[in-house]
Amino acid sequence: MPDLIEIAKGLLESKEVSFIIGYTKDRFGRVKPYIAKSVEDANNLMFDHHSIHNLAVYLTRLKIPENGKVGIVAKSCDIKAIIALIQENQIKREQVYIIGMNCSGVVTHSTDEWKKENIQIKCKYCADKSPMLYDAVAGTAEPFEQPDDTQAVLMQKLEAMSSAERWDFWAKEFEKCIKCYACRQVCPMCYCEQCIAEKNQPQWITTSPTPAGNFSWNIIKAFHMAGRCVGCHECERACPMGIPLTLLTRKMGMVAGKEFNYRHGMAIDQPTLVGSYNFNDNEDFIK
Amino acid sequence: MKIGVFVCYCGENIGRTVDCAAVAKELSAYPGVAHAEAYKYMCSDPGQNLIKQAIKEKNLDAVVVGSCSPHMHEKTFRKACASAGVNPYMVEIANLREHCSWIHDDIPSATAKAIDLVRIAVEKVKYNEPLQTIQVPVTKRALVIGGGIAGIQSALDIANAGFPVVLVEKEPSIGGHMSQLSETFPTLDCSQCILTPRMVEVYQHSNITLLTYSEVEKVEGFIGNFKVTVRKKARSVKDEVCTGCGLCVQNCPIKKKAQSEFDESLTTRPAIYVPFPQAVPNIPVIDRSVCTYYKTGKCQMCKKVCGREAIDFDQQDTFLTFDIGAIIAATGYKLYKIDKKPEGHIYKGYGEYGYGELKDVIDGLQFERIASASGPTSGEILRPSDKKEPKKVVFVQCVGSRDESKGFSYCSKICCMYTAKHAMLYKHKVHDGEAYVFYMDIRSNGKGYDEFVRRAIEEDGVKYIRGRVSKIYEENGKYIVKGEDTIAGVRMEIDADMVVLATAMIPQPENSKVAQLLGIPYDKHGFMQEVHPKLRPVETSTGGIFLAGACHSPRDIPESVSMASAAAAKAMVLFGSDILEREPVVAKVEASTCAGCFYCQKVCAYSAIERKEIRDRQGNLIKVVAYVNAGLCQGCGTCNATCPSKSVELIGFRDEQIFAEIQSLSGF
Amino acid sequence: MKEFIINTDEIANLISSLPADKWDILAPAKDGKSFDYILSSDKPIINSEAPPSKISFKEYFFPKSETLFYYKREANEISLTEPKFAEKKLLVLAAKPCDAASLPILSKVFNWDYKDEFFNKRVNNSVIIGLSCAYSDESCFCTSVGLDRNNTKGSDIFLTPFNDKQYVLSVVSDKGDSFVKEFLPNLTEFTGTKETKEFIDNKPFDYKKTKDWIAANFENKIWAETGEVCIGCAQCAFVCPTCHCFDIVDENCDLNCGRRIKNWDACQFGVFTKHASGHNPRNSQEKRYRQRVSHKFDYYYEKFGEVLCTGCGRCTRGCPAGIDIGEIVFSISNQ
Amino acid sequence: MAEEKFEPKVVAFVCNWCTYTGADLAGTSRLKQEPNARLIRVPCTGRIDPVFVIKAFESGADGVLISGCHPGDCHYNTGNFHARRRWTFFKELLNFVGIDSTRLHFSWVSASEGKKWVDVVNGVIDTVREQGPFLKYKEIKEHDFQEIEN
Repeated sequence: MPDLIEIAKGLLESKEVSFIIGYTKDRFGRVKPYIAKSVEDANNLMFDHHSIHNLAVYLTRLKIPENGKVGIVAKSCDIKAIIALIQENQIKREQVYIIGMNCSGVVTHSTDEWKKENIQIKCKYCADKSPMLYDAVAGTAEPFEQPDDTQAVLMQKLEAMSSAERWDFWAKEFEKCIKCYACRQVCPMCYCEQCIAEKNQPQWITTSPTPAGNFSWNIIKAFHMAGRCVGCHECERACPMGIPLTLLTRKMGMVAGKEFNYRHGMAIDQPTLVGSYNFNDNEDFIK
Repeated sequence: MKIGVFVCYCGENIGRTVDCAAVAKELSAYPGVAHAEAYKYMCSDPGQNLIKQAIKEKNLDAVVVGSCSPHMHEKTFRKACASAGVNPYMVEIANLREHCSWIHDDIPSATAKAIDLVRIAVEKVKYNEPLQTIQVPVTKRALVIGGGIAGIQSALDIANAGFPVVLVEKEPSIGGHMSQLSETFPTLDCSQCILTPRMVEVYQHSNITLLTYSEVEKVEGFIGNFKVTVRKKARSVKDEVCTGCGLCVQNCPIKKKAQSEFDESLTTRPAIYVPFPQAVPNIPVIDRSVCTYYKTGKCQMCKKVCGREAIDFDQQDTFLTFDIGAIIAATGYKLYKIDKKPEGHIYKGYGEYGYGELKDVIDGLQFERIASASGPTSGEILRPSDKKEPKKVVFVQCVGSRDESKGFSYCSKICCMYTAKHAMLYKHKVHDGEAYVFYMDIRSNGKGYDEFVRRAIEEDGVKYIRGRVSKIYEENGKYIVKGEDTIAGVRMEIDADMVVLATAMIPQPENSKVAQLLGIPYDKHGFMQEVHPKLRPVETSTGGIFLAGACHSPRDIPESVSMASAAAAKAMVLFGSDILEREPVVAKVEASTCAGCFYCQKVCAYSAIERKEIRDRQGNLIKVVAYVNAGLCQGCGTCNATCPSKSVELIGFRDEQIFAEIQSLSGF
Repeated sequence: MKEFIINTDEIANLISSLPADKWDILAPAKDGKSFDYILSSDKPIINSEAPPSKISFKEYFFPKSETLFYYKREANEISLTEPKFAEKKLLVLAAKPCDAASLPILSKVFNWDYKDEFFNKRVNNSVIIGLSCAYSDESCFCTSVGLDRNNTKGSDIFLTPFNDKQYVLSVVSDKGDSFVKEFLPNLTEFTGTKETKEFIDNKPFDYKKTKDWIAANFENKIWAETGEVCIGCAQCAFVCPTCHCFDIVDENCDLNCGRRIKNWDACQFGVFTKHASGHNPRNSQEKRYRQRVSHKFDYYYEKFGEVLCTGCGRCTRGCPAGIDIGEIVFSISNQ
Repeated sequence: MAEEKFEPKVVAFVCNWCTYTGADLAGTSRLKQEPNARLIRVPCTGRIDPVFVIKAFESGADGVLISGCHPGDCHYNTGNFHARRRWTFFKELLNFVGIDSTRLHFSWVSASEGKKWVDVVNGVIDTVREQGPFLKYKEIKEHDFQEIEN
């Protein structure tokens, strides 16, 4: 199997892509997103357990010319985001060269040590450790010790609570929010040019980082992810206040799975859950 | 903004439980309200004059009327305000009657609620904007899809009114199923005798462009402004030079390979053929799937005998585009085929009736051909297998209809009548024959219909048995029809010579495809859907598209014809003016913030959302954004709610207006 | 400078002896993985080896959301009311030098023309007990911005670990002096010598040189290179002890009442500089990132004579895109 | 001090063609209802955005009702189908954060179901009344405005 750097060099040399979005290590060994624009740059590319960032976010943040093409290094969880972006008309399949990485799991924060406790919970449920849509594949997937799904335990605990207890749990979490919007900016599916939170005529979502404003922001953000979240957990990673945001998106994912047997970002020609309907959709909750 | 608030007592209807004067007084101090008063009947002329007067005296910009439901008098008050110089869309109605006074008894709480309702309307109207109706030019040309009796009727009506019509028929001839029928109930007049003149009239009509052997390929645009592309399938015969002499047909060496569609497979036809002698146009078509030339490159017999050099083996499909103002879908029906392996996986079929295996178990249209003077037996009742006269014939109704477990839940409506007709025709021709009819109920509700059925039973001696048939099988050269007489409570076994199944009417299989092309809804069976079952039965949810005949639901000839005339009338209403005025309640996209996710496009039921490229001056693509075709938009606002960035807004129900309404509730 | 010896028991006693109705206590506490400042009278964690908290303590002086006034409309009359200000004292215990130093820096911007009453009151009502720092990682660079692990800038009182149980307490300010006199009257004076570890800066830079380079390099590829990776969130600004931008908005409670509020804002947001016309002078992340660095190391220095940075490294540790401001300034100063 | 009976505030978002008209029919039929609901008319349930619900709670609603045409009856063909999917997610989400089905209600009420409308609206009001005022939401809202009343 060709090595990531070889693939990248070939692509940049032949000018098939104008740049490659990938990972590199800084001089202290910390892994960070990197944009390789030349064959020399390609030597700096790398991939390991610390390549946690979902680089698909850059596909909509960076300008890609109409007929241009860029390369991207992507784990299978990131590829779901790329597929979702294609499903949602944000990028064309032919505009992106996907270097799919066989992945052996990633840590939660880029400076974490590679050990069981630090592995992201999403890796436990990753049924697609090998890329499902790609133009080239690199790396090898090694079996690794599965992390404990502490989130599922918390989820069950929450579901067993009374509504009032759940409210109190979330009121405490949302109160922490400082409205830095890191959750939004890091999310590959939050590509709107103007977020609803920035629209002020009318101001549906109060901008203040106060309890009411934080509630409406976090709820509407989670709702906008309903049927669209690909489960990359980037929002929670980016949150400086440690709000368990993926509990909300995971809940939405569970509804999508249970009610509609749907997962977003699985096939580029799959109709999206939002925007389609079935005559026989469940309506038990409607009187 | 200066808002006028007018509270109506509606005689005592509102005044009895709502203290209207108190409402007006409370609102007169409300921010933004420049004038508030109550009056006995706001909708009356003096009431309207009060509004007009106040508009002029106080220079009002907007008006809120607290009265009956907006469904009653919104238009009245809009008109009144417009005449006094206030834009009609600067008027909001607070429903104080149906939603307040009529449903409450307690005066204080009803009055408090009335104040809230008026306040909601006042807050909304603050964010209203003057709107103009949308004016759309109308192309006065109709497209009729389907050349059966419904399509023919619509086309003739519109053409006779002086408007051009394009009539598209997918078969080589117009005429549809009616041309196959022998005689028609309840008068027993000859179907072809009444239909053929109409077909010829269509052909000769200077306002009608007839396109047979053609299909609608693409429909773009919107009411008054459709652009329709029609595929004219290659006939392999040049229609402009063919005289219809029929030499080619007579000389075609292929005689038996293809089953006649017109005769419902009871006979065969050549590779080059005219569906039936009275076909319009009388121009043959080559069935390339059986023609020797297309298989081996040899033969060309037709070409050799044609004196006009009309045969063109290399003819290609051609595409014609038309500007169309209104479209009438009249795509018709077909009969549910009930073989063991019926078409369409969702249907279970009726294998136990032996259709397709037992040669003399036939369906209604096949019987029509047998009974028809132009049919394979020249109207003599002879059974298909051995051409002998059947002495005992069983007719089975409701095969596939009213049977959710194996067929369809609906009633096919015409079978009761045509079965009575079939049995009667049989008895008229075979005097010593016995005719049995298995039925569930007899539904003969039409002018002269019940009398017709009674005549079959009482005068012609047709034996009606109320019950279902469980099985039909062959034994000793007879067809044993096992069933039950539920009135007598006995099992029945009839040894018949022939069985006629009244199979369900189903939409043409292309129906759903045509509906999709047109962007109109269809039901789970594939029948096209009207917009309102009572009051708008021939209109669809897409403006400018109307329905005629059995594409909508099972119906007989007079019903199809009247529906066709109704659809034609609807089209002509549209053609009655040069400009179409539409409500300005349509969605609008803010291109600067649109992220181009096109979820709005996905949720739009009207294909009203289009894609627009935004480029810089050098021509580089900046982004692709959504754009609302105001001609197609019906104003539901689903796009608005779906848009994550709120870049689509529904004019008249914009986010700001609804936000203001909700916020006004914070005090109540 | 007066110095005393204080042991852990005496610190615990101090906390329990402060009257709760007059004093709030803010101290780092262990919350999961990170040390965060928590308002509490529980056992604070005094650990000089602890990493900096995820978010600085600035919100206790410059809240993330602060009401400026309330308004109310009654029958077309509008009345205004001032928010009540809680006149409570605040003791910050075990502040990192890189946090404590932020207060004098912030004071400059909150007092150069308009005197920010709320901020000043909160600072005046507080006593900051700094703690010598024994932590460093790749993200720290306090020495490059003129601080160090024993820097007492911004502290009223400063603790230096002496042994397992004892700290050397240095009185730094008058406020600190009166606090010690009032609440710690019985401490033994310290006369020995303190030993502290030296801080090794991984990316030393000269902030004076940096300023000149930035001023001369408004257009430079380094901005584009950083900007293209920056995703435009405000994590860096909101965790920063010195970032102080805010946005003033009006918010309704219902149709007839509301308030004017001051909320944290950040120059990395696309809407930060967006004009009502739709025009946006900083219309790309590259320009926004340049603004952040320029403000910290050029404009602020130019105006107030010091950089708008304490080298705490929080923005780097928390950056979702792995951007290291220290590394950027290091490379700038070595150009 | 006599305790005043709690009267809930219910906001109902209804579609113009079915439920609003059904409510008109209830009025025409003089079917008595409790006076606690305030209707906001929109063209179609498809137009109702979850932010409306959040805003309604922020504005002091104790309960919210959303009502439109039965499946297949939508005046705009499919608006209610898209709405139904939206609500499936939204009600689960709200339930997950502590706003359960006693606060947020849904119904299909056609233009001919005046009686059903009355039953639905009274049922919602009674359920919400039983729950009492939505203090939890009022608390987070009032957090910002607690001083204004003084």
